[in-house]
Amino acid sequence: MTAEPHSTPVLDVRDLVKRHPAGNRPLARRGGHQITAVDGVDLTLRHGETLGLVGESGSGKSSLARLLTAVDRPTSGEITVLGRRLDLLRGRRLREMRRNIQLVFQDPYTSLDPRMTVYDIVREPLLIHREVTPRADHRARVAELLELVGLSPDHASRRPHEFSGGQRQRIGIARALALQPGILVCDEPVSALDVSVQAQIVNLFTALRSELGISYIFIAHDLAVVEHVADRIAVMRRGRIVETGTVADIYDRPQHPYTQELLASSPDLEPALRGRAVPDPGYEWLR
Amino acid sequence: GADGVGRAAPGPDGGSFSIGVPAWYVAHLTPGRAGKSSVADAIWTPLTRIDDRGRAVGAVAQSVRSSDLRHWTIELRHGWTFHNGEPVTARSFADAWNAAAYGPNAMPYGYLFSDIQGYTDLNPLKGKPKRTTLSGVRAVDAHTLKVTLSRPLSVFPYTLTSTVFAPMPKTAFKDLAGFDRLPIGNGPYEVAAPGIKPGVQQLTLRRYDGYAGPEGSAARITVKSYQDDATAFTSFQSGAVDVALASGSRLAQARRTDADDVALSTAGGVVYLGFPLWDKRFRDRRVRQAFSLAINRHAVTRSLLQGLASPAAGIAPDTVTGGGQRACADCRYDPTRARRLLSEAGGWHGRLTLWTQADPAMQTVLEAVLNQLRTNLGITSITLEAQPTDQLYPNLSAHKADGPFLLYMGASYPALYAQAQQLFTTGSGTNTTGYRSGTFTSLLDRAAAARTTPRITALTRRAERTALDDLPLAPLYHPVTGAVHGPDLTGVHLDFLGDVQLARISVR
Amino acid sequence: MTSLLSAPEAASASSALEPVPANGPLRSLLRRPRFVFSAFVVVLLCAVAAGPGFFAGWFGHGDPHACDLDHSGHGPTAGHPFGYDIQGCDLYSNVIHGTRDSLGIGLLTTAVTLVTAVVLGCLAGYFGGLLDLLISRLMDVFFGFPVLIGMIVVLETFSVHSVTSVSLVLALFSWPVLTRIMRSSVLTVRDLDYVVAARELGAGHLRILVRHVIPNAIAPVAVLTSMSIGGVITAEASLTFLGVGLRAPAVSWGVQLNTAQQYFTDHLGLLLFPSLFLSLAVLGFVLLGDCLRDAFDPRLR
Amino acid sequence: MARFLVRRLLTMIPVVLGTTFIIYAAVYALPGDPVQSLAGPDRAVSPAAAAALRSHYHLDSSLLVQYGHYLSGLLHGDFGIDFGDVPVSSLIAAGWPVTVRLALTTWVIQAVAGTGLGVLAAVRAGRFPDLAVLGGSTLILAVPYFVTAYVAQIVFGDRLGWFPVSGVDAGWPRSYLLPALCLALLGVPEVARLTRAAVLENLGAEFVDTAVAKGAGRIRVLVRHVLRPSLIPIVSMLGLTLGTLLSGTILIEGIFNLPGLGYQTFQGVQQHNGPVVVGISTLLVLTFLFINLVVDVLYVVIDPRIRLD
Amino acid sequence: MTPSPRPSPPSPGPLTALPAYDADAPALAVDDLRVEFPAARGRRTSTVVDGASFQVTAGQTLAVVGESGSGKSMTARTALGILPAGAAVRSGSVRVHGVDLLTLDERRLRTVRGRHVAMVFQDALVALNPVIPVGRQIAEVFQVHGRAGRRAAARHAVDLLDRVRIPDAARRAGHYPHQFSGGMRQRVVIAMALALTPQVLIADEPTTALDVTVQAQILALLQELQDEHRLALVLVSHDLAVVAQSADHVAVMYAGQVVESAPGYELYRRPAHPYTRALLDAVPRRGRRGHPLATLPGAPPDPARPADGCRFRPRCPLARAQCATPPPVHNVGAQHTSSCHRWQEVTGS
Ligand SMILES: Nc1ncnc2c1ncn2[C@@H]1O[C@H](COP(=O)(O)OP(=O)(O)OP(=O)(O)O)[C@@H](O)[C@H]1O
Ligand SMILES: Nc1ncnc2c1ncn2[C@@H]1O[C@H](COP(=O)(O)OP(=O)(O)OP(=O)(O)O)[C@@H](O)[C@H]1O
Ligand SMILES: [Mg+2]
Ligand SMILES: [Mg+2]
Repeated sequence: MTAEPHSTPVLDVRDLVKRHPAGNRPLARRGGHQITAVDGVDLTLRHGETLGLVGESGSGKSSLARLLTAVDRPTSGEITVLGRRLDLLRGRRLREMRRNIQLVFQDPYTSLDPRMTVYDIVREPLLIHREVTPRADHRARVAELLELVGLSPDHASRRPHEFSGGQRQRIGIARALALQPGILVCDEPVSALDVSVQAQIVNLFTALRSELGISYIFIAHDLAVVEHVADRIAVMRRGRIVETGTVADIYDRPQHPYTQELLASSPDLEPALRGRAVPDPGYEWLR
Repeated sequence: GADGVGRAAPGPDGGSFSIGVPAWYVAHLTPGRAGKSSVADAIWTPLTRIDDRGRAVGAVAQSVRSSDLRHWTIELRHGWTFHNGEPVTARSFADAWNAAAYGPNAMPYGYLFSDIQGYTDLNPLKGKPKRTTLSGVRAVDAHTLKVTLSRPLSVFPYTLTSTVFAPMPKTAFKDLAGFDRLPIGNGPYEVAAPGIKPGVQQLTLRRYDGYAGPEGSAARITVKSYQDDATAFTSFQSGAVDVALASGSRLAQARRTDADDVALSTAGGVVYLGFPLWDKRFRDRRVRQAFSLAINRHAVTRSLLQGLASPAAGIAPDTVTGGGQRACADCRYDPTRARRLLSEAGGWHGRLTLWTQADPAMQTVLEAVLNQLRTNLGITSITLEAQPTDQLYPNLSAHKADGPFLLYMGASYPALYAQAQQLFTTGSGTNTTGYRSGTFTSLLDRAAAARTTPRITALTRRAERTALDDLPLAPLYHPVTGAVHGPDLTGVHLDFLGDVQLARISVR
Repeated sequence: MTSLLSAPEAASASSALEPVPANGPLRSLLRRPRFVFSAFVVVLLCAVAAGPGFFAGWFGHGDPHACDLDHSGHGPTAGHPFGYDIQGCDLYSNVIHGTRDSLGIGLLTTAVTLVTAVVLGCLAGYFGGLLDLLISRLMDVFFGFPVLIGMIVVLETFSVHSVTSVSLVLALFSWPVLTRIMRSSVLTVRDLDYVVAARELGAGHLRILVRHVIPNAIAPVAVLTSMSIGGVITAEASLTFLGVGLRAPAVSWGVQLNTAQQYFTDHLGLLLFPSLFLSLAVLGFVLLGDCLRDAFDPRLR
Repeated sequence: MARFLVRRLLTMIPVVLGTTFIIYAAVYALPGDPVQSLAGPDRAVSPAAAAALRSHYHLDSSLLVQYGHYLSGLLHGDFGIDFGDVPVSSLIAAGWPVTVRLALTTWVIQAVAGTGLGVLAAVRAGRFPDLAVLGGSTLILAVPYFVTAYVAQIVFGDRLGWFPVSGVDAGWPRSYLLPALCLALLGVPEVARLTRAAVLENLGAEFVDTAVAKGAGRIRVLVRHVLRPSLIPIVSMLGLTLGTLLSGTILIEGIFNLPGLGYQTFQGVQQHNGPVVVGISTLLVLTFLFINLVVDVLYVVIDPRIRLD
Repeated sequence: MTPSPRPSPPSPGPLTALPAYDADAPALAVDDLRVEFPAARGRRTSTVVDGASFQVTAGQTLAVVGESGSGKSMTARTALGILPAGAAVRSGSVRVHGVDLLTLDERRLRTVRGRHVAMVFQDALVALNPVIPVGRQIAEVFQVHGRAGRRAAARHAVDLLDRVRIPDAARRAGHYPHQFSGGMRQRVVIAMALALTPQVLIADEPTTALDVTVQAQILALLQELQDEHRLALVLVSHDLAVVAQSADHVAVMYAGQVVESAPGYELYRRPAHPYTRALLDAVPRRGRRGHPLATLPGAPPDPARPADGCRFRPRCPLARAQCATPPPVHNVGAQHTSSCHRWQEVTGS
């Protein structure tokens, strides 16, 4: 049911640059100081692949994610999605294209319309792309999506501010999943989740990948999670991708000093668990 | 609430006081532009004036005589000077009149000279005028002025009472616009510098000590202009001015509270309901009669106007020479007869629109009229149309108004003749109804050519009766105007047009 | 793990979603005394406007046009609870009959203004660029334009002084204010993350505007609108004062207030009673606006 | 931003030209006869005199010719004359300071009272202060402001004598306070309710909690963290009111007898005097353009997330 | 870490002047806290914090972990008296050195907030005022407590930004929140909370958006403050590794209740509540690629319809009839408590 994984590139990025005006006085002249958030990034994402994107805070991961999903326009560079130049698309073409590439926003608070109920938020993509789900099934589909991300369908009539941080993040994930996009760009999708819900979401992503062949770009700080979900990893620093490789490559043979530092500073649970009085029964006991 | 600024101050020299006036009183001060106002009266003294019995008597003029009522010889008194000391001569009059009548000078009151021979040369309908002086005006010597009219006019001495016919000194003609703001007059008061200035709302008048006529009482008068009559009245109440004009409910209120300090006078004019004679629905006299009979004039004057008007049965009140006649038989209240007459004439069909000028007081009265017409004549579909005068008058003269109109007509001098002439003569710009009558015209022409005042009056009265018999308009009432003043002022009187005579007011 | 593959099938399997209560806001509104009060006032006024004859006859003859100058300005008597106006007509029935035109003008003007403001404000604020330039400069022209002349010219051109024409003229000169306010709040909303998120989902401009931008940007305009109904009714009085408003024998609160202005020192009732009704209308609409605002404020629910 | 400013300033030229033309045309199209208005109500002007008056004030030429004449005068710094032959420039010079003083006084009152009451109403939403502001607004809205003005004049000017009844003799601020208060009444409810709504919107925001968590005082939280981010609609409104105050003081100027531009405009309209009306309006349009420019720039200052171009 | 000029430690404020003040009492003690969203139109009362208790002494770190939506943030906010609109405290106390903050009046509370007890909110973007440059927002802390003039406050703000590793701090201080990345905002919020070196810091997921290198630096910074100023830290976190590294004591929350509380090492070694165990099992571990992660079936209870008895019962593999009664707090070990009827089975003892 899935095409030969990891063969055809679904997303291809060449020499992507994004600069933000960085005047701190609103009246300052244009063309003054600028912050280069993304600085000549080349990237390829293949079908059914998960690309983990890690890097320093402020290194441009979110900026890159927003460029890849055409939320922001690049200052220069090319983005090719499913063979089409995303950065050149406009209007209706672009809107249709968006069905294939979705973004889970880093900030779960501001990316949800405060005046809409969760039901409306999650249903909105279905209304925009009517071909995805017949109207009559919207209700059931929304319920299903909420359940998938571990939210109770009872929550459907509530508004975003009535949720905890992690719950909001899951609403955002449910919304992005509604369209069953071919490419999902997730900007720290699980950082606000406790480990058990995080596990549920990570498993969901993995299952979707194998069932639907979704390709992911997965931004995260938790190296263990990245290791778990990603096929390949790209390490970003100061707007550039400093190292790319398979999980094994990066984790076992990091080349770039920053990657090495990253791995070294990753907090490890092992020492704490090592002296566990109860031998680890595995997870079977919970089943 | 006084802040002292406007407080009357007695003094050995006569003291000073202040008066609040409508803004247009001090918009212009040149004779040809100012029109009739108490301020103009204080600054200018024309050839004749109206005495207390309503007759035209000499002011600057010693005598105004004519043998044929067309060629007039005017002898000037000696000793009159302008405020700058320049003697007032026949030339001063001739020059002033020429300037006022000369079209390109664009003096709004220039049309008052239209009876003088040569006026049309100065105001050709097309092109530039070829002459700059009126051929009918000639200064024979320093104190003799000869005037030729285009037709006999027995009331000519009356017309001369208007300040529009005042003289102007030589300096005036160098800069007419500047002179308008700081004029040098020949009246009992001179204008203190800087005169009128944009943004300055007051004007100071100083008694002119070289005045040859009866001297003004107060030494100084501060004239404050008000954009809104209500404000002038409130300012008076708070003590910011000593005298203010008042009308309507405010006047009624003042009369109730401190009647001693209120001066009243019935204005020398009439509020009438004119009929559009060009509209065929009003051709039938019975319709006009029905309208006139359906209006309860007493109710309007007593209840609505709180007694500040007297019901009219003629076109001029008795304060005007020849006025006060019950000339109009249908000017009474008889709703039964009104209804009968209307149905005899075929009843009323369609909409009725009543017109008037955009003025709250007039609109209120017209609304009462509307209610009475509806009740007494059973006309249900009536609307009211109020327009600014600059729209209303052109609409009337273009015969665009399609219903009766409520208007005020004031005599330009206190004679019945003036009213009759303005309202009923064919071709008169103020003959709003388009009335034409041979009988009336011949009677009025005879009055114009009559020699003695009683004769003029008698003929004019007959003319008035003739016209009101035809009922092109139904006189409704003669309004009462008034002035309120502080207790320390005496001599506040209103003239026939409802203006106070500033020179006569003295401070106790 | 539920399969995502066969969405419809999975849907039927999945637990039913608790129905999102329809009319949710309405039901919660009905429990508030403020809403009930204001809705009652507004409905009552509309009823009066629709059938003034029924209400006018409660105390006396109820004919606003039956007038007797002898009663001019008289105070309340039996059968005439508000007394008489300056023309000697029953003030109560006049005020009642004035409801129709006043409310008509208030509602029509406000509706036209609101729609224009929302549409143009959105266009200018959301799309920006040339569209913003054109709309904003057009507003500048209207701002600088002496309203007085504008109203006279336009009303004279219409030359009918009906509720519709007066409303349209009032709307013509009041849309720029609301439009500018709308534009300003659209400007603050249009780049917020949730709008960006909707765009990222592939929503069209219309959907973004209607579902996200307008609901989140309309509060200031809605507040002004709920007040402007009263403002418009009094503005009609000024128009009448200038001679371009409604004309007798039309009865409206504006016409009555305009007359009252000359006589209120002697006859306070002339001012009091129309103002009372006007206050009631203003209060009703403002409160209603408040309640609606609260009802749609996510945090207060 | 510089580009934005330059572009804005450039677009002002056509706007000003267009506006002056439209206004000129509107004055031209005003029904009624200017000459009649010169003559006074119960008089009629003879056709010859009327023609003379018309040609003196260029009323006889076509609209385009008149406007062209006006523009060419304008290029030489000549704003034309009114029907009293007074230069329009001196009319404006005399009236502008009065109007500006009145407008600014009113505006400050409106801004301070409006936002103050609005914040109060929002903070105490649903409780007494809120209801009091609501009730006050309702009453104010229900009485036409010219009526209020007359009442204020009688009560505070005459009976209590706190302020002069009319005129500008007592200078600023004494002469201007009463009219400004009356005029401000009109805008205070709007500003207050607008502020209330805007503040309510931000009152529950998380960053307000942050400020509270810092230990910031009530006032500081309200002003810097609640009001500041709510300012956009308020500033828009205040910008607009300043502009409309400058052009909309006709009735109040009349009632309080202030020699400002309102009266001049009114006269100009009544007399169909193109140069007067257009001269004053042009000034107002320019002021409006300027105010709106400032407000637009303020948007960016207030909320740095807003992009203008 | 470069020492930077910092304002002197806070002089004893009015808190110490209160009679209830006890320097030896725990820096923060939350006792039987209950927070509700009272029944509103068409909605039932939902109790989101239901009898939570924990305490932390000066110089120590208490980690609060738990299910998303279990009431951690609510508890944290309540401690500072900053509840969202509609929420109400039903019972309980929050004592700082013996002084119950919930009974203090608003004025007193103001002097406590920011100075004695500071808070890092969970979401950094909405916690920052969007229209004020971040530098000024930090400087404000000094100003409201009268600790520095405008200039000095601005300088301190830059220092603080520098300490939380914001590159080019001097220039960045003038930027607005939306110009920062998620992690940078989070650090700004941390800087703000640390400004006056409070005695108690409640940090709600302070490092979720930080990469591990920066996270390590921030944790080191906190550690340093604890050592120097005996800062008591309440650390709400999902990252069990971070918790393991830095917490002296851990409280596990589930459905508004603290279900287990234990010293850090003890919790990991001898979890005494099935939920804790489930959490530990769900942690993605290095080298376990390819296995699906262990998850907890079912959903947490709706705070509006709490099950009676043990809250975890519907999802608990060990649930028995006895679990229908509310479990008492069992002492599992030294300072180790668990609210499970069957804790012995869980610990395997
Ligand atoms: N709108 C903006 N204006 C100015 N600068 C910006 C803007 N958005 C991002 N930046 C800057 O761009 C850089 C990259 O930001 P980005 O959000 O992409 O980082 P990130 O890798 O996602 O970091 P984090 O892990 O902390 O979220 C940062 O220095 C940030 O300050
Ligand atoms: N305004 C509200 N109305 C009703 N329920 C609310 C409201 N705000 C929060 N809740 C509920 O309160 C509970 C506790 O929320 P809280 O934010 O404390 O969770 P949390 O433990 O911090 O979760 P997370 O780890 O996801 O941030 C959640 O179930 C949430 O749905
Ligand atoms: Mg990011
Ligand atoms: Mg939380």
